[in-house]
Amino acid sequence: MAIYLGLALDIFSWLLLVTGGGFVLIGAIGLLRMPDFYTRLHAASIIDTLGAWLILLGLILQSPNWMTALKLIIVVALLLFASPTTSHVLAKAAHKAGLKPLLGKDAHD
Amino acid sequence: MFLVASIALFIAMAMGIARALLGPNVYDRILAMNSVGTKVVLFIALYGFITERPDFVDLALLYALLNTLGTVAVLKFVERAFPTQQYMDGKQ
Amino acid sequence: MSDHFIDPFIAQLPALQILIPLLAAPLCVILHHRRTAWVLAMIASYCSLAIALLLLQQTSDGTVISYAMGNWAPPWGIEYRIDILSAFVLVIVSMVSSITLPYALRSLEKEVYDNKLYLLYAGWLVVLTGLLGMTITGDAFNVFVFLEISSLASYLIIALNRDRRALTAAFQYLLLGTVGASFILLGIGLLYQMTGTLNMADLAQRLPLVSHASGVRTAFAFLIVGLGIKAAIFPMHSWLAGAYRFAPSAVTVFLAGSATKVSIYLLLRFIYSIYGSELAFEQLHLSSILLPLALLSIVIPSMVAINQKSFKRLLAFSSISQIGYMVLGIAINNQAALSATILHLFNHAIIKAALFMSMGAVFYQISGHRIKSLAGLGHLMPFTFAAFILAGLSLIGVPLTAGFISKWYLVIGALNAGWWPVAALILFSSLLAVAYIWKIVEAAYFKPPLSPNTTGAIKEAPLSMLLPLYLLVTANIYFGLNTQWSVGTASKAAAMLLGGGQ
Amino acid sequence: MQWFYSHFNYVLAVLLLVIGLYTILSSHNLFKKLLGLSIFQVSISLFYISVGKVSGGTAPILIGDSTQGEVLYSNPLPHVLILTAIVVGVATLSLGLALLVRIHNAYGTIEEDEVSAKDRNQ
Amino acid sequence: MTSLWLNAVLLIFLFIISISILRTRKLFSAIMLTSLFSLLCAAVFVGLDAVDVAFTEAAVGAGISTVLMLGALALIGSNAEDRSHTSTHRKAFAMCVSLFTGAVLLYGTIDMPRFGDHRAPAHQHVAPRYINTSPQEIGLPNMVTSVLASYRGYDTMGETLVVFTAGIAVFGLLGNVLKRQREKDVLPDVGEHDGEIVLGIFAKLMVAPIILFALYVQFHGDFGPGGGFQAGVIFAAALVLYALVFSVESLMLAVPLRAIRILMAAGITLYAGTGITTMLLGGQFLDYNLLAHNPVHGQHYGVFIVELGVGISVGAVMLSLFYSFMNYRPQQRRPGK
Repeated sequence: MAIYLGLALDIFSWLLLVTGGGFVLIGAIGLLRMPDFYTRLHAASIIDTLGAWLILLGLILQSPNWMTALKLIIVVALLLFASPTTSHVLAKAAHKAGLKPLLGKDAHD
Repeated sequence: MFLVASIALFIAMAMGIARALLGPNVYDRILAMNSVGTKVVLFIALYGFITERPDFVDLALLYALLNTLGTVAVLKFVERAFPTQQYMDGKQ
Repeated sequence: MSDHFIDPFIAQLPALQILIPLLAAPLCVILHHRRTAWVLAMIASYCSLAIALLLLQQTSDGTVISYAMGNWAPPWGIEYRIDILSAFVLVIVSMVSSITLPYALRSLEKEVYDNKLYLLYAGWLVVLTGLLGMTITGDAFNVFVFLEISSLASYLIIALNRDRRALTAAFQYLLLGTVGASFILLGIGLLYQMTGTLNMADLAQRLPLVSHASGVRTAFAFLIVGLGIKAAIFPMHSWLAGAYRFAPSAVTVFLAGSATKVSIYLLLRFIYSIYGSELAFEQLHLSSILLPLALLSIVIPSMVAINQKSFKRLLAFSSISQIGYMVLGIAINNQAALSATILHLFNHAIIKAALFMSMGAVFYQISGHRIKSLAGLGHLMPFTFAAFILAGLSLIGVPLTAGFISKWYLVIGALNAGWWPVAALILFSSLLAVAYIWKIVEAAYFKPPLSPNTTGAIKEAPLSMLLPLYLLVTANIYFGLNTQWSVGTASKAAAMLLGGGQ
Repeated sequence: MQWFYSHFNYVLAVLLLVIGLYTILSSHNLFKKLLGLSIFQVSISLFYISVGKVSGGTAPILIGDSTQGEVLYSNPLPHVLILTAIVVGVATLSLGLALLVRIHNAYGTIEEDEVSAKDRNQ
Repeated sequence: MTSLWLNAVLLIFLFIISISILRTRKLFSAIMLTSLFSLLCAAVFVGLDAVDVAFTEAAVGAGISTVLMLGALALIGSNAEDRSHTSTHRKAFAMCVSLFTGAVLLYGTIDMPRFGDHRAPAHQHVAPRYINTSPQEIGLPNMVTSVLASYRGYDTMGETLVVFTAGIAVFGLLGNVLKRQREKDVLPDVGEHDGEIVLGIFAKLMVAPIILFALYVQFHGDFGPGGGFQAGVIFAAALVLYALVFSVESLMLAVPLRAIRILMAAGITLYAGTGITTMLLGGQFLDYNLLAHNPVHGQHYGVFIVELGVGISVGAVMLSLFYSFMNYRPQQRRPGK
């Protein structure tokens, strides 16, 4: 039974790692290819953060001891706070400085 | 499996660096820097598992902290330094 | 006092040599008072001098003192290794600092903002710590650490001058100095890679086994260039003129008397004690590199010095050319020439310190360093200029002065090696020294004062500046007449280096 | 080619060193020179750390209570040395920046050639 | 083997970034890239097993250096550009010198043992003792800490002195912060500014955990990566975060400059004082064995105290650097000198 549980855990965490990697990749493509700053911010903040969480979650399932798992949970929590804060502040700073998003016709170029 | 994730991270990192180099404005650079920073955090966490020394997650924690601090510092600077319309620093 | 107390104290002397100035520096910062800081600096400096003299006395019979930091046996721990050469340099450095500090009190109060003075004295103590630390240590990496300590603090004490050009001078020094130190770091890294050790004595044993490796040669090149930058050997000298010219006068005196000397000492250490003269001179052909550098270093800066408009800059270029003499002694590589190099470390320290002191005293009165503005001052500041002339004679190498002795040994060394054109060049360069010293003397004595109403206020320098100056001038003459101690020590040190001994 | 693969780290360290040194020497901008100095110092760190690496080794922190000889550790000594060197680097950088700020305050520029032009006119 | 490939890719990233630092004209962008450079560099160090170095490089490069460079840039004008028009003459000279240096170094690496060779002389002579016996002699699992604080503890004292020197140097160069503070007797405006609520809450939430983390790094450095230097930097970083989001003045109320000045000196004094204590106990300088009856315990205490000294000095100096750059106000330019 324990063997099957371990195997299931392994498979699950690998699944998490791979999907996480995929999301990170998609986020990065968005960061590179999107047409203006605000859309790039979307790609980089939302998708990236999800990818990061998935990867860290996968790692938590693989941790050999509680201490490591705890530290990883702290990293996850930190990302939970930090990443929205930074994206928010970044967007606000850009907006306040007068950086205009691409709208309408330009956006389709 | 860790390796697959690392390779994904590396490709993502390369794209982030490309964005940081391309600009075209300071916010893009900051965003790219922050995003590459997150990927470095993930890579270090992963690397601990690849080399079977997962107790080095401390390092990832530190990176995550400093990455945030760095971004905040940069933003504060930008806010004060480029109040309006001076953010362009590259070719659009 | 019983031996019970004395013996442990004597055993701890090497550590105290560094610790006293090191601890005095933070104390200056905590107390935050300029006069107290000066008193602390004085105490620390004179204690170092006393300890250095005791160490020299202990090592003068050829004993080597080893002190293991943390009681970890070398090469695992860091070791202090004091032989007669390092003790001699310790004496030079702490002596220059001790003599300059009384002079510095008045001079610095005029040139540096009051509320920064305590930091300047703290920086001074850190420079002293760094220089002593580089000299005393037997560990190659430790040299780098203390090199950076002394450099960082000297950037500070140079930049504290009120003149804005001090800032750019310090910045240039910072850039070049860091590149030089990094080169040394790289050289040490390569040595470590090839031998697996950082201890100098251990390196000396292990290097011959891998002497053919390209890494060892490259390390040598990086070490020589790095130390060359730090010692301001000719093509790498550009930082020195600015730094000496714009530093506060007392700081110039201190640095001119000690910093480059320690770099030359390290050059000697790395060449003779680590690589060994056989590897350095026979396999790596060091002479053929150092000789042209030394000759260029002697002649070109002397010519540049003649054309200077600022007397501090003139003396700075003269320093570079004097460093050339020391390098020349290494290039000739025989007993007499090497003694001359080591002797000149001492003699040049007292000569240049005296020259910069007298000009600093002039600066104290006229607040400028253009040679033109010296006009007629010879009569208004008779003692200062008399001292300048005496020290200048010693720089030129007139008999009965200290400068003569080192040049004499250098010429003998060149002749022994059969290099008579080099000997002739040494004599020729003395003529150049006559020319630039004469330039100042002429301005001071043969030119009428610029305008009577401005010069009326100019008086002789205060006694606290004249006394250290005359102490140095007397030393210049004394060590020209009685050469037993200085030459004896230098030739013992040279024999030790050439004997390949540690 | 074999040599290149087995010395790749050193080659990259040398390349970074060249770039750093080139920046220091070629740029007139004092700030840029400091950035070049940082790259230069980092390249030396990289060099040292590469020397300390043992392939198949792991970070020099004892694993559990395993007995000696079973685990291959990388060399801790270069790490210690570079810790010191990094600290020295940041100390130099902060001092350089402080000087830079003062130079800008005194001259109104941080371009080397303009600074020396102002000195000459003085 | 795979880790080496990952490493090689990171190195190539570093190379690309360094080239673009060289080519970027806008100083702000160059600083961003330098920060990125250090971050990646730290990742390289992790890949080369140098976790402690990576820790430091991250704290220094991505943390303190970036903040300081931005602080300096703010003082010289944020839009500052590298306006240098380097003559081809000078470019050629620079190229020759740097390429020559590189070539010489490359020549030096020819005979080097291949990368990662465990038979290299560097791994044969001194290091084995650190690896094999330090866990028994010092009793600490982290060999880097053992070497740093005990075998080569004297070097580390020098390192602390370097940091201290940088502190007093920046203090000395960037004006008399102390006096102005007393004169102005500023009252901080601590209230959240318009729209800074998110960042404000974030900062308030983060400061205490970061300080906690700093303490963890300080005291756990014997067992895992970390130690006094890193802890000092992280501690300072927490306070810097607070000051950046709110105001420098409010931080200066909590940690006044006087305290910083004294702590800066106290750290190095604590370090050297430990050594003096061992001397008074009749041993060599920094011989921690004498601090307790059991030498291993003695080593433990010694390393602990010394690391604390480093932490105090470094934290205080980092804060003093930050204060100096933030509080510097350009003086009136006087004509001439």
